[in-house]
Amino acid sequence: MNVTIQCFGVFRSFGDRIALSVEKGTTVCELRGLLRDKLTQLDSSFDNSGLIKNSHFATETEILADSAPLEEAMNIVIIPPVSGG
Amino acid sequence: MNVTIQCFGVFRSFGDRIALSVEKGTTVCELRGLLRDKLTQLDSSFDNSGLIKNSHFATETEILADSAPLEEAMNIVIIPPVSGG
Amino acid sequence: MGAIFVDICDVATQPLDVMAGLAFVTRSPNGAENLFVGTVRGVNQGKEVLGVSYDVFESLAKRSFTDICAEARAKWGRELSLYVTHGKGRLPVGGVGIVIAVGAPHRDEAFKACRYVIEQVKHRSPICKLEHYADGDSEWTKGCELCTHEHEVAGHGRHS
Amino acid sequence: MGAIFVDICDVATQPLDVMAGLAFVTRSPNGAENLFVGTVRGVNQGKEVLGVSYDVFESLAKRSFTDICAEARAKWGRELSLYVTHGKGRLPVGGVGIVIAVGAPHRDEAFKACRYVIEQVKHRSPICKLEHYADGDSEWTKGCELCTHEHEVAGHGRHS
Repeated sequence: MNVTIQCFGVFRSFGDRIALSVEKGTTVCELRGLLRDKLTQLDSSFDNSGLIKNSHFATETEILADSAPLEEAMNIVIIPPVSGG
Repeated sequence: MNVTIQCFGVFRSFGDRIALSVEKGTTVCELRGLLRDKLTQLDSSFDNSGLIKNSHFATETEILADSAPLEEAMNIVIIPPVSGG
Repeated sequence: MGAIFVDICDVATQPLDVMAGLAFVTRSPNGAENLFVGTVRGVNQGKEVLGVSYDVFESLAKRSFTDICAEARAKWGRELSLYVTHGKGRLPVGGVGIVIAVGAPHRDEAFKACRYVIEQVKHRSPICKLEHYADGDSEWTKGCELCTHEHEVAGHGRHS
Repeated sequence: MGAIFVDICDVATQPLDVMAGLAFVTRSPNGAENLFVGTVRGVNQGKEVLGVSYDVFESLAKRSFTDICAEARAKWGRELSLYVTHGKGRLPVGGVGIVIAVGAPHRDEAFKACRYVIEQVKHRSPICKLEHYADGDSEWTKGCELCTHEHEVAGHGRHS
Protein backbone atom coordinates (compact mmCIF):
# COMPACT_ATOMS: atom_id res chain seq x y z
CA MET A 1 0.00 0.00 0.00
CA ASN A 2 1.05 3.62 -0.42
CA VAL A 3 1.63 6.28 2.19
CA THR A 4 2.71 9.88 1.70
CA ILE A 5 5.13 11.57 4.03
CA GLN A 6 4.92 15.32 4.17
CA CYS A 7 8.32 16.92 4.75
CA PHE A 8 8.74 19.52 7.42
CA GLY A 9 11.66 21.60 8.65
CA VAL A 10 15.03 20.13 7.79
CA PHE A 11 13.37 17.40 5.71
CA ARG A 12 12.15 20.00 3.21
CA SER A 13 15.46 19.57 1.35
CA PHE A 14 13.89 16.33 0.08
CA GLY A 15 10.90 18.19 -1.34
CA ASP A 16 7.38 18.68 -0.08
CA ARG A 17 6.35 15.05 -0.02
CA ILE A 18 7.85 11.60 -0.26
CA ALA A 19 5.76 8.68 -1.50
CA LEU A 20 6.52 5.29 -0.04
CA SER A 21 5.17 1.87 -0.81
CA VAL A 22 4.93 -0.26 2.33
CA GLU A 23 3.53 -3.63 3.27
CA LYS A 24 0.17 -3.86 4.94
CA GLY A 25 0.54 -3.82 8.71
CA THR A 26 3.73 -1.78 8.68
CA THR A 27 4.07 0.21 11.90
CA VAL A 28 5.39 3.70 12.51
CA CYS A 29 8.47 2.15 14.06
CA GLU A 30 9.21 0.18 10.91
CA LEU A 31 8.55 3.27 8.82
CA ARG A 32 11.65 4.89 10.28
CA GLY A 33 13.92 2.32 8.70
CA LEU A 34 12.09 2.45 5.38
CA LEU A 35 12.28 6.24 5.32
CA ARG A 36 15.98 6.21 6.14
CA ASP A 37 16.60 3.90 3.19
CA LYS A 38 14.47 6.09 0.93
CA LEU A 39 16.29 9.27 1.95
CA THR A 40 19.67 7.65 1.38
CA GLN A 41 18.44 6.60 -2.04
CA LEU A 42 17.29 10.17 -2.82
CA ASP A 43 20.51 11.69 -1.54
CA SER A 44 23.45 9.35 -1.18
CA SER A 45 25.21 11.83 1.09
CA PHE A 46 22.38 11.62 3.62
CA ASP A 47 23.73 9.93 6.70
CA ASN A 48 21.69 10.98 9.62
CA SER A 49 19.80 8.08 11.09
CA GLY A 50 20.01 9.92 14.44
CA LEU A 51 17.82 12.65 13.00
CA ILE A 52 15.17 10.16 11.93
CA LYS A 53 15.37 8.42 15.26
CA ASN A 54 14.71 11.76 16.99
CA SER A 55 11.84 12.64 14.66
CA HIS A 56 8.20 11.89 15.18
CA PHE A 57 5.44 11.02 12.77
CA ALA A 58 2.06 12.67 13.00
CA THR A 59 -1.24 13.17 11.26
CA GLU A 60 -3.10 16.47 11.13
CA THR A 61 -4.52 15.75 14.54
CA GLU A 62 -2.07 13.66 16.55
CA ILE A 63 1.44 12.40 17.09
CA LEU A 64 1.61 8.73 16.16
CA ALA A 65 2.93 6.18 18.61
CA ASP A 66 5.69 3.90 17.34
CA SER A 67 3.33 0.96 17.59
CA ALA A 68 0.65 2.54 15.40
CA PRO A 69 -0.04 0.66 12.16
CA LEU A 70 -0.01 2.61 8.91
CA GLU A 71 -3.15 2.72 6.81
CA GLU A 72 -3.67 2.78 3.07
CA ALA A 73 -3.22 6.26 1.52
CA MET A 74 -2.32 7.74 4.88
CA ASN A 75 -0.91 11.27 4.95
CA ILE A 76 1.83 11.49 7.48
CA VAL A 77 4.09 14.36 8.41
CA ILE A 78 7.60 13.81 9.74
CA ILE A 79 8.50 16.23 12.50
CA PRO A 80 12.19 16.65 13.31
CA PRO A 81 13.35 18.06 16.65
CA VAL A 82 11.44 21.29 17.24
CA SER A 83 12.56 24.82 17.94
CA GLY A 84 9.50 27.02 18.24
CA GLY A 85 9.07 29.96 20.56
CA MET B 1 13.64 73.29 66.37
CA ASN B 2 10.97 72.73 63.73
CA VAL B 3 10.49 69.87 61.33
CA THR B 4 7.79 69.34 58.76
CA ILE B 5 6.27 65.96 58.12
CA GLN B 6 4.73 65.47 54.70
CA CYS B 7 1.70 63.19 54.83
CA PHE B 8 1.42 60.32 52.40
CA GLY B 9 -1.17 57.63 51.80
CA VAL B 10 -3.42 56.99 54.77
CA PHE B 11 -1.87 59.92 56.67
CA ARG B 12 -3.34 62.38 54.16
CA SER B 13 -6.46 62.50 56.30
CA PHE B 14 -4.37 64.74 58.57
CA GLY B 15 -3.66 67.17 55.74
CA ASP B 16 -0.67 67.64 53.46
CA ARG B 17 1.84 68.50 56.16
CA ILE B 18 2.22 68.43 59.91
CA ALA B 19 4.58 70.87 61.64
CA LEU B 20 6.27 69.65 64.79
CA SER B 21 8.51 71.38 67.24
CA VAL B 22 11.15 69.00 68.55
CA GLU B 23 14.22 69.23 70.75
CA LYS B 24 17.63 69.39 69.17
CA GLY B 25 19.10 65.90 68.81
CA THR B 26 15.73 64.18 68.53
CA THR B 27 16.04 60.95 66.54
CA VAL B 28 13.71 59.37 64.03
CA CYS B 29 12.86 56.76 66.64
CA GLU B 30 11.75 59.41 69.11
CA LEU B 31 9.82 61.19 66.36
CA ARG B 32 7.42 58.25 66.21
CA GLY B 33 6.20 58.89 69.73
CA LEU B 34 5.97 62.65 69.17
CA LEU B 35 4.01 62.15 65.96
CA ARG B 36 1.62 59.71 67.61
CA ASP B 37 0.88 62.29 70.31
CA LYS B 38 0.40 64.99 67.68
CA LEU B 39 -1.98 62.87 65.62
CA THR B 40 -4.02 61.99 68.71
CA GLN B 41 -4.19 65.70 69.46
CA LEU B 42 -5.36 66.47 65.91
CA ASP B 43 -7.90 63.66 65.94
CA SER B 44 -8.85 62.27 69.32
CA SER B 45 -10.28 59.16 67.66
CA PHE B 46 -6.89 58.27 66.21
CA ASP B 47 -5.67 55.16 67.93
CA ASN B 48 -3.27 53.41 65.65
CA SER B 49 0.18 53.35 67.11
CA GLY B 50 0.73 50.09 65.20
CA LEU B 51 0.41 52.03 61.96
CA ILE B 52 3.07 54.53 63.03
CA LYS B 53 5.28 51.72 64.21
CA ASN B 54 5.03 50.10 60.77
CA SER B 55 5.68 53.37 58.96
CA HIS B 56 9.02 54.70 57.83
CA PHE B 57 10.37 58.21 57.62
CA ALA B 58 12.24 59.39 54.56
CA THR B 59 13.66 62.39 52.81
CA GLU B 60 13.43 62.97 49.07
CA THR B 61 16.43 60.73 48.60
CA GLU B 62 16.52 58.08 51.32
CA ILE B 63 14.72 56.13 53.98
CA LEU B 64 15.89 57.33 57.40
CA ALA B 65 17.24 54.87 59.93
CA ASP B 66 15.64 54.97 63.39
CA SER B 67 18.91 56.23 64.83
CA ALA B 68 19.15 59.20 62.44
CA PRO B 69 19.04 62.60 64.19
CA LEU B 70 16.59 65.19 62.91
CA GLU B 71 17.92 68.49 61.63
CA GLU B 72 16.53 71.99 61.79
CA ALA B 73 13.83 72.71 59.19
CA MET B 74 14.02 69.18 57.87
CA ASN B 75 11.36 68.01 55.42
CA ILE B 76 10.39 64.48 56.19
CA VAL B 77 7.78 62.26 54.62
CA ILE B 78 6.03 59.53 56.57
CA ILE B 79 5.50 56.38 54.52
CA PRO B 80 2.90 53.91 55.78
CA PRO B 81 2.93 50.26 54.66
CA VAL B 82 3.13 50.24 50.88
CA SER B 83 0.94 48.66 48.22
CA GLY B 84 2.35 49.57 44.81
CA GLY B 85 2.37 47.37 41.72
CA MET C 1 -14.21 32.06 33.80
CA GLY C 2 -11.14 32.63 31.71
CA ALA C 3 -10.75 32.06 28.00
CA ILE C 4 -8.14 30.66 25.60
CA PHE C 5 -7.08 32.02 22.22
CA VAL C 6 -4.42 30.42 20.01
CA ASP C 7 -3.34 31.15 16.46
CA ILE C 8 -0.60 30.87 13.87
CA CYS C 9 0.02 34.06 11.90
CA ASP C 10 1.73 34.38 8.55
CA VAL C 11 4.02 37.24 9.52
CA ALA C 12 4.33 38.48 5.95
CA THR C 13 0.76 39.71 6.13
CA GLN C 14 -0.13 39.53 9.84
CA PRO C 15 2.57 40.51 12.33
CA LEU C 16 2.02 39.24 15.87
CA ASP C 17 0.10 41.70 18.01
CA VAL C 18 1.27 41.98 21.62
CA MET C 19 -1.47 44.41 22.61
CA ALA C 20 -4.15 42.07 21.26
CA GLY C 21 -2.77 39.41 23.59
CA LEU C 22 -2.80 41.74 26.56
CA ALA C 23 -6.33 42.91 25.77
CA PHE C 24 -7.56 39.34 25.45
CA VAL C 25 -6.35 38.28 28.90
CA THR C 26 -7.12 41.48 30.80
CA ARG C 27 -10.56 40.66 32.07
CA SER C 28 -12.27 40.53 35.41
CA PRO C 29 -11.37 39.10 37.90
CA ASN C 30 -7.77 39.34 36.72
CA GLY C 31 -5.32 41.92 38.02
CA ALA C 32 -2.00 40.44 36.94
CA GLU C 33 -0.91 39.88 33.38
CA ASN C 34 2.35 38.27 32.39
CA LEU C 35 3.55 38.27 28.79
CA PHE C 36 6.34 36.49 27.06
CA VAL C 37 7.54 37.83 23.74
CA GLY C 38 10.15 35.95 21.76
CA THR C 39 12.13 38.02 19.29
CA VAL C 40 14.80 37.15 16.75
CA ARG C 41 18.32 37.53 18.12
CA GLY C 42 21.01 39.11 15.96
CA VAL C 43 23.62 36.59 16.99
CA ASN C 44 23.39 32.86 17.66
CA GLN C 45 26.34 30.78 18.74
CA GLY C 46 28.72 33.40 17.50
CA LYS C 47 27.23 33.73 14.02
CA GLU C 48 25.62 36.94 12.83
CA VAL C 49 21.96 36.31 12.06
CA LEU C 50 19.94 38.32 9.54
CA GLY C 51 16.64 36.67 10.27
CA VAL C 52 14.84 33.38 10.77
CA SER C 53 12.06 31.51 9.00
CA TYR C 54 9.57 29.54 11.05
CA ASP C 55 8.07 26.42 9.55
CA VAL C 56 4.89 25.53 11.41
CA PHE C 57 2.76 22.43 11.08
CA GLU C 58 -0.35 24.45 11.73
CA SER C 59 -3.13 22.09 12.68
CA LEU C 60 -1.05 20.20 15.18
CA ALA C 61 0.69 23.33 16.49
CA LYS C 62 -2.62 24.99 17.29
CA ARG C 63 -3.83 21.83 18.91
CA SER C 64 -0.70 21.69 21.06
CA PHE C 65 -1.19 25.33 22.12
CA THR C 66 -4.76 24.64 23.12
CA ASP C 67 -3.77 21.54 25.07
CA ILE C 68 -0.99 23.42 26.86
CA CYS C 69 -3.27 26.32 27.79
CA ALA C 70 -5.89 23.93 29.11
CA GLU C 71 -3.24 22.23 31.24
CA ALA C 72 -2.17 25.60 32.63
CA ARG C 73 -5.74 26.39 33.64
CA ALA C 74 -6.06 22.98 35.27
CA LYS C 75 -2.90 23.69 37.26
CA TRP C 76 -3.36 27.37 38.17
CA GLY C 77 -7.05 28.08 38.01
CA ARG C 78 -10.06 28.14 35.72
CA GLU C 79 -10.14 31.93 35.90
CA LEU C 80 -6.86 32.18 33.98
CA SER C 81 -7.06 33.56 30.47
CA LEU C 82 -4.36 32.59 28.00
CA TYR C 83 -3.36 33.80 24.56
CA VAL C 84 -0.72 32.16 22.36
CA THR C 85 0.20 33.19 18.83
CA HIS C 86 3.22 32.01 16.88
CA GLY C 87 4.55 33.39 13.64
CA LYS C 88 5.26 31.46 10.46
CA GLY C 89 7.41 32.73 7.65
CA ARG C 90 10.45 34.97 7.69
CA LEU C 91 11.25 37.48 10.42
CA PRO C 92 14.11 39.98 10.59
CA VAL C 93 16.26 40.47 13.69
CA GLY C 94 14.06 41.95 16.44
CA GLY C 95 10.92 40.53 14.80
CA VAL C 96 8.34 38.92 17.09
CA GLY C 97 8.05 35.15 16.71
CA ILE C 98 5.78 34.31 19.62
CA VAL C 99 3.45 36.15 21.95
CA ILE C 100 2.14 34.49 25.09
CA ALA C 101 -0.14 36.42 27.41
CA VAL C 102 -1.63 35.14 30.65
CA GLY C 103 -4.11 36.98 32.83
CA ALA C 104 -4.71 35.80 36.39
CA PRO C 105 -6.18 37.23 39.56
CA HIS C 106 -2.72 37.23 41.16
CA ARG C 107 0.78 37.49 39.82
CA ASP C 108 2.18 34.17 41.03
CA GLU C 109 -0.18 32.20 38.81
CA ALA C 110 0.35 34.57 35.89
CA PHE C 111 4.13 34.15 35.96
CA LYS C 112 4.03 30.39 36.50
CA ALA C 113 1.44 29.72 33.81
CA CYS C 114 3.24 31.91 31.27
CA ARG C 115 6.52 30.15 31.96
CA TYR C 116 4.79 26.79 31.69
CA VAL C 117 3.34 27.67 28.30
CA ILE C 118 6.64 28.74 26.73
CA GLU C 119 8.48 25.69 28.10
CA GLN C 120 5.84 23.35 26.75
CA VAL C 121 5.61 25.08 23.38
CA LYS C 122 9.36 24.78 22.94
CA HIS C 123 9.20 21.06 23.56
CA ARG C 124 5.85 19.97 22.19
CA SER C 125 4.77 22.22 19.33
CA PRO C 126 5.71 21.17 15.78
CA ILE C 127 7.64 24.28 14.78
CA CYS C 128 11.06 24.41 13.13
CA LYS C 129 13.39 27.35 12.75
CA LEU C 130 15.63 28.10 9.79
CA GLU C 131 18.31 30.65 10.60
CA HIS C 132 19.62 32.97 7.89
CA TYR C 133 23.19 34.11 8.43
CA ALA C 134 25.06 37.19 7.30
CA ASP C 135 27.46 34.98 5.35
CA GLY C 136 24.61 33.87 3.05
CA ASP C 137 24.21 30.47 4.63
CA SER C 138 20.97 29.16 6.14
CA GLU C 139 20.61 26.36 8.64
CA TRP C 140 17.80 24.55 10.45
CA THR C 141 18.46 24.82 14.17
CA LYS C 142 19.00 21.52 15.91
CA GLY C 143 16.03 21.88 18.23
CA CYS C 144 14.94 19.30 20.72
CA GLU C 145 13.14 16.08 20.14
CA LEU C 146 9.40 16.56 20.21
CA CYS C 147 7.97 15.61 23.56
CA THR C 148 4.75 13.76 23.15
CA HIS C 149 3.61 14.25 26.69
CA GLU C 150 3.81 17.11 29.19
CA HIS C 151 5.52 15.00 31.83
CA GLU C 152 8.54 14.57 29.60
CA VAL C 153 9.26 18.28 29.54
CA ALA C 154 9.98 18.95 33.19
CA GLY C 155 13.44 17.43 33.26
CA HIS C 156 14.75 19.15 30.15
CA GLY C 157 17.53 21.68 30.20
CA ARG C 158 17.29 25.27 29.14
CA HIS C 159 16.97 26.27 25.52
CA SER C 160 17.16 29.86 24.22
CA MET D 1 24.98 46.44 27.29
CA GLY D 2 21.44 46.80 28.49
CA ALA D 3 19.68 49.92 29.66
CA ILE D 4 17.29 50.95 32.42
CA PHE D 5 14.28 53.26 32.17
CA VAL D 6 12.01 54.13 35.10
CA ASP D 7 9.21 56.64 35.41
CA ILE D 8 6.08 57.66 37.30
CA CYS D 9 3.21 58.71 35.05
CA ASP D 10 0.21 60.80 35.99
CA VAL D 11 -2.40 58.54 34.44
CA ALA D 12 -4.89 61.37 33.97
CA THR D 13 -2.69 62.73 31.20
CA GLN D 14 -0.22 59.94 30.46
CA PRO D 15 -1.55 56.38 30.51
CA LEU D 16 1.10 53.69 30.92
CA ASP D 17 2.39 52.41 27.59
CA VAL D 18 3.06 48.68 27.43
CA MET D 19 4.44 48.81 23.89
CA ALA D 20 6.92 51.52 24.86
CA GLY D 21 8.21 49.16 27.54
CA LEU D 22 8.53 46.30 25.09
CA ALA D 23 10.25 48.50 22.52
CA PHE D 24 12.71 49.78 25.11
CA VAL D 25 13.89 46.33 26.16
CA THR D 26 13.87 44.63 22.74
CA ARG D 27 17.42 45.24 21.71
CA SER D 28 20.32 43.13 20.58
CA PRO D 29 21.49 40.71 21.93
CA ASN D 30 18.10 40.03 23.54
CA GLY D 31 15.68 37.43 22.25
CA ALA D 32 13.37 37.00 25.24
CA GLU D 33 11.15 39.67 26.69
CA ASN D 34 9.00 39.20 29.76
CA LEU D 35 6.43 41.77 30.77
CA PHE D 36 4.36 42.20 33.88
CA VAL D 37 1.29 44.38 33.69
CA GLY D 38 -0.71 45.12 36.81
CA THR D 39 -4.33 46.10 36.26
CA VAL D 40 -7.09 47.18 38.60
CA ARG D 41 -9.28 44.30 39.74
CA GLY D 42 -13.04 44.74 39.89
CA VAL D 43 -13.34 42.91 43.18
CA ASN D 44 -11.11 42.89 46.23
CA GLN D 45 -11.81 40.83 49.31
CA GLY D 46 -15.42 40.47 48.30
CA LYS D 47 -16.07 44.18 47.77
CA GLU D 48 -16.93 45.59 44.36
CA VAL D 49 -14.24 48.04 43.32
CA LEU D 50 -14.85 50.95 40.93
CA GLY D 51 -11.24 52.06 40.74
CA VAL D 52 -8.11 52.86 42.71
CA SER D 53 -5.98 55.94 43.27
CA TYR D 54 -2.23 55.55 43.57
CA ASP D 55 -0.33 57.93 45.80
CA VAL D 56 3.34 57.89 44.85
CA PHE D 57 6.24 59.56 46.62
CA GLU D 58 7.92 60.18 43.30
CA SER D 59 11.56 60.93 43.94
CA LEU D 60 12.05 57.98 46.25
CA ALA D 61 9.87 55.67 44.16
CA LYS D 62 11.94 56.30 41.05
CA ARG D 63 15.10 55.82 43.04
CA SER D 64 13.80 52.49 44.34
CA PHE D 65 12.95 51.37 40.79
CA THR D 66 16.43 52.25 39.59
CA ASP D 67 18.04 50.43 42.51
CA ILE D 68 15.91 47.34 41.92
CA CYS D 69 16.69 47.27 38.20
CA ALA D 70 20.40 47.62 38.91
CA GLU D 71 20.19 44.70 41.36
CA ALA D 72 18.44 42.60 38.71
CA ARG D 73 21.23 43.29 36.23
CA ALA D 74 23.82 42.41 38.84
CA LYS D 75 22.04 39.11 39.43
CA TRP D 76 21.09 38.10 35.87
CA GLY D 77 23.46 39.89 33.54
CA ARG D 78 24.61 43.30 32.39
CA GLU D 79 22.99 42.73 29.02
CA LEU D 80 19.51 42.83 30.58
CA SER D 81 17.38 45.85 29.75
CA LEU D 82 14.67 46.85 32.19
CA TYR D 83 11.75 49.25 32.04
CA VAL D 84 9.51 50.13 34.98
CA THR D 85 6.69 52.67 34.98
CA HIS D 86 4.07 53.10 37.68
CA GLY D 87 0.93 55.17 37.50
CA LYS D 88 -0.18 57.83 39.94
CA GLY D 89 -3.69 59.14 40.20
CA ARG D 90 -7.01 57.43 39.67
CA LEU D 91 -7.51 54.36 37.50
CA PRO D 92 -10.75 52.56 36.62
CA VAL D 93 -11.17 48.78 36.79
CA GLY D 94 -8.94 47.24 34.11
CA GLY D 95 -6.67 50.29 34.10
CA VAL D 96 -2.92 49.69 33.99
CA GLY D 97 -1.10 50.62 37.20
CA ILE D 98 2.35 49.23 36.50
CA VAL D 99 4.32 48.06 33.49
CA ILE D 100 7.54 46.12 33.92
CA ALA D 101 9.43 44.92 30.87
CA VAL D 102 12.64 42.95 30.87
CA GLY D 103 14.66 41.99 27.82
CA ALA D 104 17.32 39.30 28.09
CA PRO D 105 19.23 37.03 25.75
CA HIS D 106 17.37 34.03 27.16
CA ARG D 107 14.00 33.51 28.73
CA ASP D 108 15.07 32.20 32.12
CA GLU D 109 16.73 35.50 33.05
CA ALA D 110 13.87 37.51 31.59
CA PHE D 111 11.27 35.72 33.72
CA LYS D 112 13.35 35.74 36.89
CA ALA D 113 14.36 39.39 36.64
CA CYS D 114 10.79 40.51 35.89
CA ARG D 115 9.48 38.58 38.87
CA TYR D 116 12.21 40.02 41.05
CA VAL D 117 11.33 43.57 40.04
CA ILE D 118 7.63 43.26 40.84
CA GLU D 119 8.31 41.57 44.20
CA GLN D 120 10.76 44.26 45.20
CA VAL D 121 8.55 47.12 44.02
CA LYS D 122 5.68 45.79 46.08
CA HIS D 123 7.84 45.76 49.19
CA ARG D 124 10.21 48.67 48.75
CA SER D 125 8.64 51.41 46.65
CA PRO D 126 6.79 54.21 48.47
CA ILE D 127 3.42 53.81 46.78
CA CYS D 128 0.03 53.65 48.48
CA LYS D 129 -3.28 52.53 47.05
CA LEU D 130 -6.69 53.98 47.84
CA GLU D 131 -9.52 51.71 46.74
CA HIS D 132 -12.85 53.19 45.69
CA TYR D 133 -15.82 50.90 46.29
CA ALA D 134 -19.18 50.66 44.61
CA ASP D 135 -20.87 51.52 47.93
CA GLY D 136 -19.27 54.98 47.86
CA ASP D 137 -16.63 54.22 50.45
CA SER D 138 -12.88 54.57 49.87
CA GLU D 139 -10.14 52.89 51.83
CA TRP D 140 -6.35 52.83 51.85
CA THR D 141 -5.23 49.24 51.45
CA LYS D 142 -3.28 47.86 54.37
CA GLY D 143 -0.14 47.19 52.36
CA CYS D 144 3.04 45.80 53.78
CA GLU D 145 5.65 47.55 55.85
CA LEU D 146 8.25 49.16 53.65
CA CYS D 147 11.33 47.00 53.38
CA THR D 148 14.43 49.10 53.54
CA HIS D 149 16.68 46.45 52.12
CA GLU D 150 16.34 43.85 49.40
CA HIS D 151 17.26 40.97 51.69
CA GLU D 152 14.16 41.56 53.75
CA VAL D 153 11.85 40.82 50.87
CA ALA D 154 12.66 37.20 50.13
CA GLY D 155 10.81 35.70 53.06
CA HIS D 156 7.58 37.62 52.61
CA GLY D 157 4.31 35.96 51.67
CA ARG D 158 2.35 36.62 48.55
CA HIS D 159 0.41 39.80 47.98
CA SER D 160 -1.94 40.40 45.08
